[in-house]
Amino acid sequence: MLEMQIWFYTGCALVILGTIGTVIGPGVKDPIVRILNTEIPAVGVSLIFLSYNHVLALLTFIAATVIITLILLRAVVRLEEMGAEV
Amino acid sequence: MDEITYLIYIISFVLGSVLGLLLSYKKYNQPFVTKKIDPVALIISIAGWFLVLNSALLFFLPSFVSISLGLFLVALVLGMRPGYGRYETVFGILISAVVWLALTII
Amino acid sequence: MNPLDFINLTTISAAVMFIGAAGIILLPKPLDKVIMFALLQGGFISTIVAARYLDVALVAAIFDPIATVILLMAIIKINEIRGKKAQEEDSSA
Amino acid sequence: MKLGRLWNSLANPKRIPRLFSIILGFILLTGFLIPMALNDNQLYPRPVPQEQINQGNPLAPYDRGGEVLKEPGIVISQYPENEPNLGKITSYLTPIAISVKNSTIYYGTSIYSSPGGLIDEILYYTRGFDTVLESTILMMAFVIASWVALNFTMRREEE
Amino acid sequence: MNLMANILLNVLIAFLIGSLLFGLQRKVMARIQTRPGPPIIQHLLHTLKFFIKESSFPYTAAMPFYIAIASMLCAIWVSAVIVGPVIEGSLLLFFGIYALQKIVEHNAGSSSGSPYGKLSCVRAVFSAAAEVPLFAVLVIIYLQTQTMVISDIINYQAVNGPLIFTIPLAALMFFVLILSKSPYSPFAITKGKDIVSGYETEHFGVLRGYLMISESIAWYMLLWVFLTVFIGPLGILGYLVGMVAISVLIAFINSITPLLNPNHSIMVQITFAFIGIVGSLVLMLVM
Amino acid sequence: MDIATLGGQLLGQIPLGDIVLYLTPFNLFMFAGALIFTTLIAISRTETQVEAEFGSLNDNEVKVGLKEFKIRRFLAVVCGLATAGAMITGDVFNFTLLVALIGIVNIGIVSAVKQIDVLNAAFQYGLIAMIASLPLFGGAAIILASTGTLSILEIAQLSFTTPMMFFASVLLILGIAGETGIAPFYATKAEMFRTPGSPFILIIHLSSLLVIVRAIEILLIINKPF
Amino acid sequence: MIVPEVVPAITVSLFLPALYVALIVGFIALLGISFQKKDVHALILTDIVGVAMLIIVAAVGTDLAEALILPGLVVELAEIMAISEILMSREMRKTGKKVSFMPMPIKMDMEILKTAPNFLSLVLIVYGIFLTGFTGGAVAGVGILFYALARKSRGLPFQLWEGVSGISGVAWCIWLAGFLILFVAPEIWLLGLLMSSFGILLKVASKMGLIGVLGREEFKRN
Repeated sequence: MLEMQIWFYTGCALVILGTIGTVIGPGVKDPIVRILNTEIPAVGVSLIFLSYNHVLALLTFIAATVIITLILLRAVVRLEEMGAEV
Repeated sequence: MDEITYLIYIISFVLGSVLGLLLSYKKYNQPFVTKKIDPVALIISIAGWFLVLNSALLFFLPSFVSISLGLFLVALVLGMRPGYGRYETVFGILISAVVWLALTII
Repeated sequence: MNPLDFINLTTISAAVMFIGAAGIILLPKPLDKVIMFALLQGGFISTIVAARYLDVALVAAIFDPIATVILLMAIIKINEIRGKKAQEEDSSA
Repeated sequence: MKLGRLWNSLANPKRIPRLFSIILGFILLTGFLIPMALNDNQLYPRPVPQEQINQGNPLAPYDRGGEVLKEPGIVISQYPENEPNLGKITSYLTPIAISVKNSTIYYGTSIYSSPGGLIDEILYYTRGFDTVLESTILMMAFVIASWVALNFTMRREEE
Repeated sequence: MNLMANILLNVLIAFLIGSLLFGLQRKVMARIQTRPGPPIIQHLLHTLKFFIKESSFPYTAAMPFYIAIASMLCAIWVSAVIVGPVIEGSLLLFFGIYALQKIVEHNAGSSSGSPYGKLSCVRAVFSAAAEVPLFAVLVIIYLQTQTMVISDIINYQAVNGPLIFTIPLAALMFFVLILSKSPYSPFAITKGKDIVSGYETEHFGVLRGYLMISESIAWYMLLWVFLTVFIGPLGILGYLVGMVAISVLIAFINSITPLLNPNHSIMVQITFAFIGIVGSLVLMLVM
Repeated sequence: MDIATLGGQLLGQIPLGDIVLYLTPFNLFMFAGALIFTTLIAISRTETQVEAEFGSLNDNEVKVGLKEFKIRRFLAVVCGLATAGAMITGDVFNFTLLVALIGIVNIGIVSAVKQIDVLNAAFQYGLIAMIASLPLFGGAAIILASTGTLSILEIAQLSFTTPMMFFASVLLILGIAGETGIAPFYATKAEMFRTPGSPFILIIHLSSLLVIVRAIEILLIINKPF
Repeated sequence: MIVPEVVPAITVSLFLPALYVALIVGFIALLGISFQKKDVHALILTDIVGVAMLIIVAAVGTDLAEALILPGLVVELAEIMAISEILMSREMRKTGKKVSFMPMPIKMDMEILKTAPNFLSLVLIVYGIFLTGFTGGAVAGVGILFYALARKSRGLPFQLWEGVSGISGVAWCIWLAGFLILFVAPEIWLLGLLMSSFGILLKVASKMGLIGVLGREEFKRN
């Protein structure tokens, strides 16, 4: 039981930390940095899933995170390439 | 059955208005005469309003017949072309209202 | 209770994850962040191992390098674009 | 007139998401003032986390009982009367899954994600309509994205 | 009485009274602005006139759609009459009808391809933002009477007195809604004269006739709902007097107010809705 | 029973496992309305917008191209079907999913156009739709947590409303408002209506209005004020 | 008893902390969005809003909750995908710039891109097929995606893409047929089950793979 609680609260802490980091962390004016920071909440959520034993959801979530990251990076790179100010 | 009666009232009102409009264009050719009372219209109006408001007095007619007839006559005056039929209507309402009040209060 | 009992896979991986997270947030350069991200992922995978779901750990371990590669490629590409832009501005100025 | 200015500026599309998100944020905060608790009388409850893996169950954490093609597993669903085969999908394992099950105890997740298993039961059988919708959502999003990509962002030079 | 006959009767009454009320309204407005004004019958004649005019369709229109949408508006308001006076069904259904009507109204504008219709369409979407919250008044009625079925609401009022005294702010909200649907009202941004005739600009002949018929029925139905759910059980004479009174009141308001700019119109209505909803809820909690 | 006082007598049910669709006159009317409009859209062509050009006496015609027409019609029909489904579904989560589908398809219908302003509005609307998925699914999940069921028919038989359910329904209504772009958020939507293609745009508006009416029914069922 | 009658006490006790975390996260992210001037940053932050949603759903802690997480994930993914595409389309029209189709070749000789793709992708795809369903689809999809991303075989023609889209449409129909079988003919539920699983697998995987095609065009076009 203790292990599960450790995972759960670690997950909670990571999610909150990561969110704060993403919103007001240093250097988040750069979209790449911001996307990298969103990985922390993703890992935190994975831990919460794990502590509830939502393992299948966890598997799907890991795969989906990779894809979301790819999509966002693609958008950022393309926009940068265009020189768009967004 | 209530609604059928009301439909008849409305239709007779509408028909009266249409007829009144047509007649008034035939009869009057000056636009918008303000201070002039047409005696024929006055009589029609008074008769119409009397029939509408005091249908109870005319015991020989079913009330819906007298009211629809009255509404037809009322509309004939009320529906005249702009500027006509206003004073007539007012007189009609006044007279028949006085009669109605007199009858109900006394 | 022996304090050393607290040193097991669970607590260590939690600590590793925290270090990784702090690193990602605080380090300024994207490439450093990617390295810290690998640390975070490592901690995460060992947590899954501590939960004894080996198949999940396996998949997470496969996805880890993929995510890293995607991030790296994006960073390299964007650096290239920015470098080129800076050059253009220099030459035009 | 200041109020009129304000009203005009609220109609700017760019401000709307910001406005919406700030209102939503504060409404979320009111959640702290409201007494909330999980009603423990839920559908499809699951055992204590980690319990099954601690027992060395090779189907952990998704073992819901039952025997393949013989005996349905245990599922507490909303309308059992609408579901004549309730629990059978939960207990179903493919031959490969059975062989995996016999060789190791650490692959429960994979086994229960292959055809049969609890999630398949909920996603395809008891709440099948939801899955129709969610795969439709996915399909629509991809139709939109690929259409935009094909016609605007990828092949611009042909225009 | 047989149901079909009843429906037909009610629809006819709704159409005729609606048109006459519109005519009356124009007359009153004209008198306030010291013009002679058209005869009361004018709006009805105007409607009938379109059925004997030639129908032509713009070549830019979205074809079956453009015709169907105008007839649809008629069908929708006829079904409103069925839900309302005929079977006294659920108010929620009436809400749904109002929503559908809103859509038809705005798409009648955009399907013609005319820039004026398009503008009117954009404004109609915009104004829906204000009118839908106003319609939330039905929820307040539900909270007060514990039912959405019109006949039950009438019974409730027969026992407990008219709702207009218990939830006056809701009545005010509904009144603003009626006001926004009346011609020449300060909120009638979809039909403002700056965009010719709004969504009706490109509808000629029979289609325009349909639109005008449904407008008349709509006016009658809105007043009917107002009188039914706020004043309580009334005889037909009561309805007539009430409708005339409200029409005249609205004519007064319309003749002395300017047309608001779209954003402001919306925000004024939303402000009313906000005050109405919050105020009625507070009143309900207090009382 | 609450459902009868809201939408009229219960006419029937369509059971699909745990998801039970139910029909009252209200649901049936809205369902039929959505379907009629969908058919209408499927058979219509689009209008041509004629605008005067600046600086010359010519007219400027804005048309919907064939490819654009096809994809937009497809999406519009899907949106119509989703709206029709949302009218009769009897499950909170199913309803939220249908609303989410409507949201994404609405974005799609306008994303296929070429005007920058319209694309901007579509993007902002998309942002709202994504933000709104938090209150939408979150609200449904909190309802599940507090009542232990998602079926509206079951919830209707509960005799109480906890503050938690009320909070959940506030979230739910915000989510629906965001996803379908109703009420104060029409400003983003109104911009999207400037593009040609009236039949397809109809469905955007139709879905949002019908869904909000249905949402009111569902929320009144969930929250029992008395 | 394998499955308890009610939710275990520990899950109940974790509900409130999880919900509060979700509320805090949602609040911070939403506040972040409301102060964001730039659209692309707002897009990135909505990702975190989705995270808060997932936590709320997960906190219920039943099998049903797990089944409900999957739609949430899918919706999130799908919307980000569509909206980012719209954003790019809008910016392209705004700047009016034709992004050169073949700009600067990337000089990237990462070892992992030469040796790993075949193996990693194969593992992922095989494993995804074994899993089936949404999870399998996502896993296999990432496999395809990574393969497409890393392989040098560029110029996957237009027709092929449409073909892949076609597969996913067919797969969707297979899944629908499976769904119907489960309700219309409960006797052959096993067939329905298998059809559903593999239909969804094919559908999700092929869709995910499409992103790879989009992505490869960005990252590897020398």
